[in-house]
Amino acid sequence: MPYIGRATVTAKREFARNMVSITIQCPAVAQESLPGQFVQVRAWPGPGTAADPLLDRPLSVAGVDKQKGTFELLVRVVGRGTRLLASVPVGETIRVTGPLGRGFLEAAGAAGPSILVGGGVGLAPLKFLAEVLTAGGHEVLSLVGARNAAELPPPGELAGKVQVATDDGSAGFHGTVVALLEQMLTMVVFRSGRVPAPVVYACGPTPMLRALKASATLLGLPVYLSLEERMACGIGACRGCAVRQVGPKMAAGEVKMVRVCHEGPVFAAGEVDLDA
Amino acid sequence: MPYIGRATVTAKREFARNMVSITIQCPAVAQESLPGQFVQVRAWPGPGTAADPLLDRPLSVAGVDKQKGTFELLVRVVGRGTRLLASVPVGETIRVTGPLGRGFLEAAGAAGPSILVGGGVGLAPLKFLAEVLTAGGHEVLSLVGARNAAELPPPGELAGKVQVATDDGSAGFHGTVVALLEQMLTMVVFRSGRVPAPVVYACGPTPMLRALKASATLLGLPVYLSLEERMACGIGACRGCAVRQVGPKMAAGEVKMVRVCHEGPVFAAGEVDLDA
Amino acid sequence: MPEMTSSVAAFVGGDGERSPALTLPAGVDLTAKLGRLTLKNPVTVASGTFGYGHEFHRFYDISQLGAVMVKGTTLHPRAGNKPPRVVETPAGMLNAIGLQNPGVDEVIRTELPWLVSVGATAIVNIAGHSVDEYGEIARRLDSVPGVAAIEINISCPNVDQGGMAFGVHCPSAAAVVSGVRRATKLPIITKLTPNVTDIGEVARAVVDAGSDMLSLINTLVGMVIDIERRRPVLGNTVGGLSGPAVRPVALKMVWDVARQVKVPIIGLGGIVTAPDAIQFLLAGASAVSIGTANFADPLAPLDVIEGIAAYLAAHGHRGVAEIVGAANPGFLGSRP
Amino acid sequence: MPEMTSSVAAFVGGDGERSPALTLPAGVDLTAKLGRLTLKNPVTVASGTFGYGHEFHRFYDISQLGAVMVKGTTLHPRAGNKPPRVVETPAGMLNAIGLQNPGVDEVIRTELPWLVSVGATAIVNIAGHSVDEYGEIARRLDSVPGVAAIEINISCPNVDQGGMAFGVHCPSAAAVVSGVRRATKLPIITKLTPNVTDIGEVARAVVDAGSDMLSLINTLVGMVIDIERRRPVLGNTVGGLSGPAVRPVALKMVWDVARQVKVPIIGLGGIVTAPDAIQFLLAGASAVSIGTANFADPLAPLDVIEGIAAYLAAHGHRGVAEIVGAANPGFLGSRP
Ligand SMILES: Cc1cc2nc3c(=O)[nH]c(=O)nc-3n(C[C@H](O)[C@H](O)[C@H](O)COP(=O)(O)OP(=O)(O)OC[C@H]3O[C@@H](n4cnc5c(N)ncnc54)[C@H](O)[C@@H]3O)c2cc1C
Ligand SMILES: Cc1cc2nc3c(=O)[nH]c(=O)nc-3n(C[C@H](O)[C@H](O)[C@H](O)COP(=O)(O)OP(=O)(O)OC[C@H]3O[C@@H](n4cnc5c(N)ncnc54)[C@H](O)[C@@H]3O)c2cc1C
Ligand SMILES: Cc1cc2nc3c(=O)[nH]c(=O)nc-3n(C[C@H](O)[C@H](O)[C@H](O)COP(=O)(O)O)c2cc1C
Ligand SMILES: Cc1cc2nc3c(=O)[nH]c(=O)nc-3n(C[C@H](O)[C@H](O)[C@H](O)COP(=O)(O)O)c2cc1C
Ligand code: FES
Ligand code: FES
Repeated sequence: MPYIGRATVTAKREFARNMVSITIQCPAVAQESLPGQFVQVRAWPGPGTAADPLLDRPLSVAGVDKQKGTFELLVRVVGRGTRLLASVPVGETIRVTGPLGRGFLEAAGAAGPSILVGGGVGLAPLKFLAEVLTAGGHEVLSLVGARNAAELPPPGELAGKVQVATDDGSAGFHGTVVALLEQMLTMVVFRSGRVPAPVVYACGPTPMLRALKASATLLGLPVYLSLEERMACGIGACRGCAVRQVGPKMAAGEVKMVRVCHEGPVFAAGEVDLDA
Repeated sequence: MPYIGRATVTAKREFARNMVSITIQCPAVAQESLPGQFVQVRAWPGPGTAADPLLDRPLSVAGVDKQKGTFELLVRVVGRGTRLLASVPVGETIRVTGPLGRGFLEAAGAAGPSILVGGGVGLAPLKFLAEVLTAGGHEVLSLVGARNAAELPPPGELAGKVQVATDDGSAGFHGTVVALLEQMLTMVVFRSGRVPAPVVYACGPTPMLRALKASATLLGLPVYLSLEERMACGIGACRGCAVRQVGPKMAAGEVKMVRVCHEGPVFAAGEVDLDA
Repeated sequence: MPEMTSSVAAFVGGDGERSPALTLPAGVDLTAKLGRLTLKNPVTVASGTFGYGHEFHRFYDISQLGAVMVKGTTLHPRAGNKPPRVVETPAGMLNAIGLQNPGVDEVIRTELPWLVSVGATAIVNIAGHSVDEYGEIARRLDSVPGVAAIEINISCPNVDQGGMAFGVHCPSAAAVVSGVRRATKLPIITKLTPNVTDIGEVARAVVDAGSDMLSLINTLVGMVIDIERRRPVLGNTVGGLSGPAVRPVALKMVWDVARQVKVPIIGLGGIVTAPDAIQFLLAGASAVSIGTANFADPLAPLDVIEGIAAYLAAHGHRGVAEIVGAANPGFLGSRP
Repeated sequence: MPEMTSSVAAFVGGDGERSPALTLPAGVDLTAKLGRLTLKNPVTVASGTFGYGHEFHRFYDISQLGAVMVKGTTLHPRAGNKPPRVVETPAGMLNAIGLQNPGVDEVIRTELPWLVSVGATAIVNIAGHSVDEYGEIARRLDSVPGVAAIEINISCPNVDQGGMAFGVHCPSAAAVVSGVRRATKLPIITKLTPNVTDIGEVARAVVDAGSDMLSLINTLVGMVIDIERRRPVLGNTVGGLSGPAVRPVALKMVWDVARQVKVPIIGLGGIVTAPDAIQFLLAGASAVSIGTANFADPLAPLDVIEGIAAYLAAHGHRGVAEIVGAANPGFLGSRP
C-alpha cells in the first residue's frame, strides 16, 4: 500500500542550475521505493482550501536513506508547481503519495551490467538506480546529457562511472547523449565482445527516448525507458496517462493501453508506442 | 494615487486570540494613510501563476509609523486568505494596494471629543483613529467588545481611555459594546451636559452597527460607521460593494448607490441603508 | 505564536492527513434514500474518476462509500483517445479520455464480481453509439449481481459519435432513456450535460421517458492551446472541464432542476469538501458524487462523509433527508 | 541558493510589480484591425470590470489600452441588485451587479467626454429591456464624439427582463442586432452568452443580422449557497461566473465561432496573462478583453500588451494579425 500523508522537508540544495535536490523525511517511502518509482507531491494548499494548482505533481525518487528514513527528489523548476515545491522552507511539511508505479529492475526482471542514459530531470531516477546497481556489485556506466556545463550535476553525485555530454560542448562530449552512447557502444562495448551485454536504462525527454530506442534497437541491446506523460491522478484511476502498447506480444488488430503511472513509468522500449 | 506593488513584512505578533498584528514596510502607505482607510492585500501567488484565492483581501490600516515607513494590520484569521497572510514569514514581500477609501475624519469633517465603538476586527481602524485623535489633543473613549477576555486586545494597545465589554462577562462589562455605550451615554456624557457632544465612530459586524445606529440616533449623537461589504476590486470599479444611500439629502423616489470601497468605507450612520 | 503556526500548517502541502476509517457521530443516520435505491450514505464517487475502485481500495475500504459509479462502459472494448488526455486548468482540469474501457462483458466478468467481493455498491455508467447500443448494454447488465443501478451517460463530450450528442436535445435524450427503460428493471439514473441552454427541459424529458433519477453535471466542454506548438494541448482537441472551477455552474443547475422534477438528484461538479457537498444537498440533491477531487486528494470522499455527518449533528438533524432542498424555496422533491 | 530564492520570490504576494508605462520591442506593430474598427493594440478591457476608467487611470494611463468597454449602459439609470453582489469561487467569482449605471444620457454627458479627454478609445456596452430600447440607446450614442463602437450586451445573466434572455435564442438575438443596426452607423459588436447549447448558431444569426463583430464570452450562470444561513450568498440568488475558471470554456467557444463566421472576434473569459491572451488570438480572436483580472491585478492589461509584443518579436512576427487563428485549422477569418 502506498503511503499517503505529510512528510517533512529536511534539506535542500542546488544540484545543478535550476535544479534542486530536496530531502524528505518519510520512512514509508524511504523503505519501499525502488529505482524508477515516483511519488505524487503537493507542496501548496488544497485542494479544499485552494484549488489552483489543482493536481499533485509526479516526481521520481532520486535516492533513499533507509536508516534515516529519508528520500531525495531532484526537481527542475519548470513551472508553478515545481517552483512552489522548491520554495518550501526546510522544516515544513508537504503531502506525499507513494511510492507509485513499476521501477527499472522490475521491468527488466534482473540486475546486471548497465548503461544509464539520462537527460535533464531524467537524472533523478537514474541516480537512485546507479546507487542500487553499484551497491549490488554491478558495473554501471552513466551517460548524462545537458544543454551546457552549468546544468550538469556535480561530479561524484552519481555512483559508478560517469560520462557527460553537452549540447554546446562546454563539458564532455559535444553532442547529444544518444550520440555519445552510439560512439561508446561501437567503440567500447562491442569491441570488447563482452557477455552478458549490458542493459540500457534511460529517462529523459521523449525525443531523446525515441532516438535512443532507434539506436539501441539497432545495436541489439535491451532498452528500458522511463516515460513521462501528463497525469491527473498518478495512481491508475483516470486513464489520463495511457500510452499504446505495441510489440510482438500483441495480437493483430489488438489495441491495448497501458498506464504510465501504473504499469509504468518504466517499459521495455519495444513495448510502447512513443510516436503518438 | 494609491500605491500598488510589493511591501515587506517586518514584524508579526499575536495581538489577541486568533488575531495577528502584522507590520509592513511601505513608505507610501505609511505616509498617505488616514484612519478608516484600507489596503488591498495579496499574500499568495497569482493571479497569473495561481488563481485561487483569486481576489485580494481588504484590511484596514491599524496604525502607521511615518518615520520608519511602516504600517500595521490587525488581522483576524477567519478563512484561507487571512490565514495565508498570517503565515507569510517576516522578511517576505506581499502585494499591497492603497490606501483606499474615505476615512473617519474625512467623513465627519472635523476632529473633536470622540467615542470609538469597536467589536472584533472592527478594532483595526479604531486603533489608528484613537492614535491620531489623542495625538491631536482630543479626548477619546474607546469601547471595545469581544466574545471573551482572550479575544480582547492587551491593555495599553489603544490610545486614550478604554472600556471593555465581553459577551460572557469574562472581562469588563457583561454584555454587548452597544449596551455598554448606552449605559455610559445616559450615565456619563449626558449627565455632565458636556458641549460639544462627542462624535461616535464605530466599526464591527453589521448587527452591531445596526444596534448602534438605533441607540445613538435616539440619543442624538452624530455617528459614523465603517462598513464591510463583500468586495471584488476594492478600488471602485466593479460596483460589487455598493450599498443604498438613504436620508434627507435624497429626493423622493431617488435611488442612489454608494461604493463602500470608494465613497466609504466610512459613512454617516443616517446616510446608508444597513438593512439590505 | 503557537496558534498561528497551527493555523498556518494546513496551508503547506495540501489539506490534512486522515485515517482511512470513518469516524461518525452517534445519532445521525446517513442513509440516503433515492427512490427504490438506498445508499449507506449520500457520498458516491463519479464515473471515470475512480476506475473500478482497485486503485482507491489500496488507500481505504471503498465499501464505506455510498456507491461507486464505475468508468463509462461501452458494448465493445474501447482504447480511448490519443494522448495527451488530460491538462490542468485554473482550479480544474480538462480530460479527453475517450471512454477507455474493457467493454461491458469484461466488466461483468471481472470488475463487478470484485466490487461485490469487497462489499462496494456499484452503479454502472453506460455509453453507446446508438439507442440500440445503450439498450443492449443495459440488457446485459440487467440480471448481473451487484449492479445497484445504471447511470446513462448521454453527456460525454469526448467521443465522436454518441455521448453528448444525445444529451443536448430532448428527443434523443428521451429516446435513449426509453430504450434503456425497456431493457432493464434496474433503477435508472440519467446523467445530464451542462452544455445546454436549458437543462431543466432535458431533465423533464428524460424523467418523462422513465428515468428514476438524475445525476448532474457531467463536464463542460473546453480546451487549452499550447502557444509554442500552436495547437491544442489535448490529442482530442477539446475535452471536458471538471473540478472546483465548475462548482458554481453545477450548483445552479442542480438548483434549477430540483425546481422542475420530483425525482431524486445526485449532484456533482467540483465537490472537494463537506461544505461543498452540503451546498448541493441544500440546493436539492439527495446525494452527491466526488469526481476530480479524488485525483487531488484520494481520501476526499471520507472527509466529505464525516463532514456531512458532523454538520447534521451540529444542526440537530437525525438524517440527511432533512436538509435536502432546505435552501431552495422551489424544491419539488419530497422531504420527510 | 540565490537562483532559487529569486524564482521563489514571485510566489509570495502576487505576481510582479511593474511600471505604469509600456515597454515594447521595436519592429512589432501591435495595431489590431477589426474590420472598420482599428485599435492601437489588441488588448481591451471588459465591460463591467473597468467602470468608466477613472479608477484605473489613477494607476496608469488608460489611453495605452486598445479600447475601454464601458460598464453596461441602459436607457434609464439603474441602481442594480441588492447586496451581496459578488462572491469569490475557485479561480473565479460570481457577480450580480445588475447593470448599475447612470443611464445613457449621463454617460454621454460626463463619462464619454472624460474618456475622450484622456485619449482613451471607448466602446459602449449597451443593454435594454426590449428591442426598441436597444435601438433607442444606440440612436442616442450614434453621433456622440469618442464612441468607437457599440457592444450589444444580450448576455447579461443578472437582470430580470432582457439581458441574457435575448442572447440564448437566435430570433431574439437577431432582432436586437437588426434594431441596433438600423439605429446607428457605428461598428457593432455583439457580445454572446456561453449559456447555450450551440454558440455557433447564435453567432451566425447575429452576423446575418448585421453585427460587424462578435465578442465572447459573457459570464456563465452560477451560484453559491451559504450553508449556515441556508440561502444563496448573492442577493440576486444567481450570478455570472467569470475569471480564470472559465477560460477553457471561453477558448473553446472562440475556437468554434472562428470556424463559423468571418467577422472579427474579440475573445475574453479568464484572461490574466499574455500566454492566456495569445491562446485566444491563436484560436481566432483578433483582439482580447481583460475582465476579472483587473480586480486581482489592476496592471494586468499592461503585462498582457507587453507579453503579446514580446511573443510576436520572439517568433519573428511583425504584426498581430499574423498569429490570429494560427492554431485553428478551420479558421474562417482573414489573415494577411
Ligand atoms: C513519472 C514521472 C516522473 C517525473 N520525475 C521528475 C523528477 O524526478 N524531477 C523533475 O523535475 N520532474 C519530473 N517529472 C516531471 C514533472 O512532473 C513536471 O515537470 C512537473 O509536473 C511540472 O509541474 P509545474 O507545475 O512546475 O509545471 P507546469 O506549470 O504544470 O508546466 C510547465 C511546463 O511544462 C509543461 N508540462 C507540464 N507537465 C507536463 C507533462 N507531464 N508532460 C509534458 N509537458 C508538461 C507545461 O505545458 C508547461 O509548458 C516527472 C514526471 C513524471 C510523469
Ligand atoms: C473595508 C474593509 C476593511 C476590513 N478591515 C479588516 C481588518 O482590519 N482586519 C480584519 O481581520 N478584517 C478586516 N476586514 C474583513 C476581511 O476583509 C475579511 O475577513 C477577509 O477578506 C476574509 O478573507 P478570508 O479569505 O480569510 O476568508 P474567506 O475564506 O473568504 O471567508 C471566511 C468566511 O467569511 C465570510 N466572508 C468573507 N468575506 C466576507 C465579507 N466581505 N462579508 C461577509 N462575509 C464574508 C465567508 O463567507 C466565510 O464564511 C475588512 C473588510 C473590509 C471590507
Ligand atoms: C478523467 C475523467 C473521466 C471521466 N469519465 C466519465 C465517464 O466515463 N462517464 C461519465 O458519465 N462521466 C465521466 N466523467 C465526468 C465525471 O463523472 C463528473 O461528471 C465530472 O467530472 C464533474 O464532476 P467533478 O468536477 O467532481 O469531477 C469523467 C471525468 C473525468 C475528470
Ligand atoms: C463585476 C462584473 C460586471 C460585469 N458587467 C458587465 C456588463 O455590464 N456588460 C457586459 O457585457 N458584461 C459584463 N460583465 C462580463 C465581462 O465583461 C466578461 O464578459 C466576463 O466577466 C468574462 O471575462 P473575464 O473572465 O475576463 O472577467 C461583467 C463581469 C463582471 C465580473
Ligand atoms: S495519471 Fe491517472 S491513470 Fe495514470
Ligand atoms: S469592490 Fe469593486 S467597487 Fe467596491
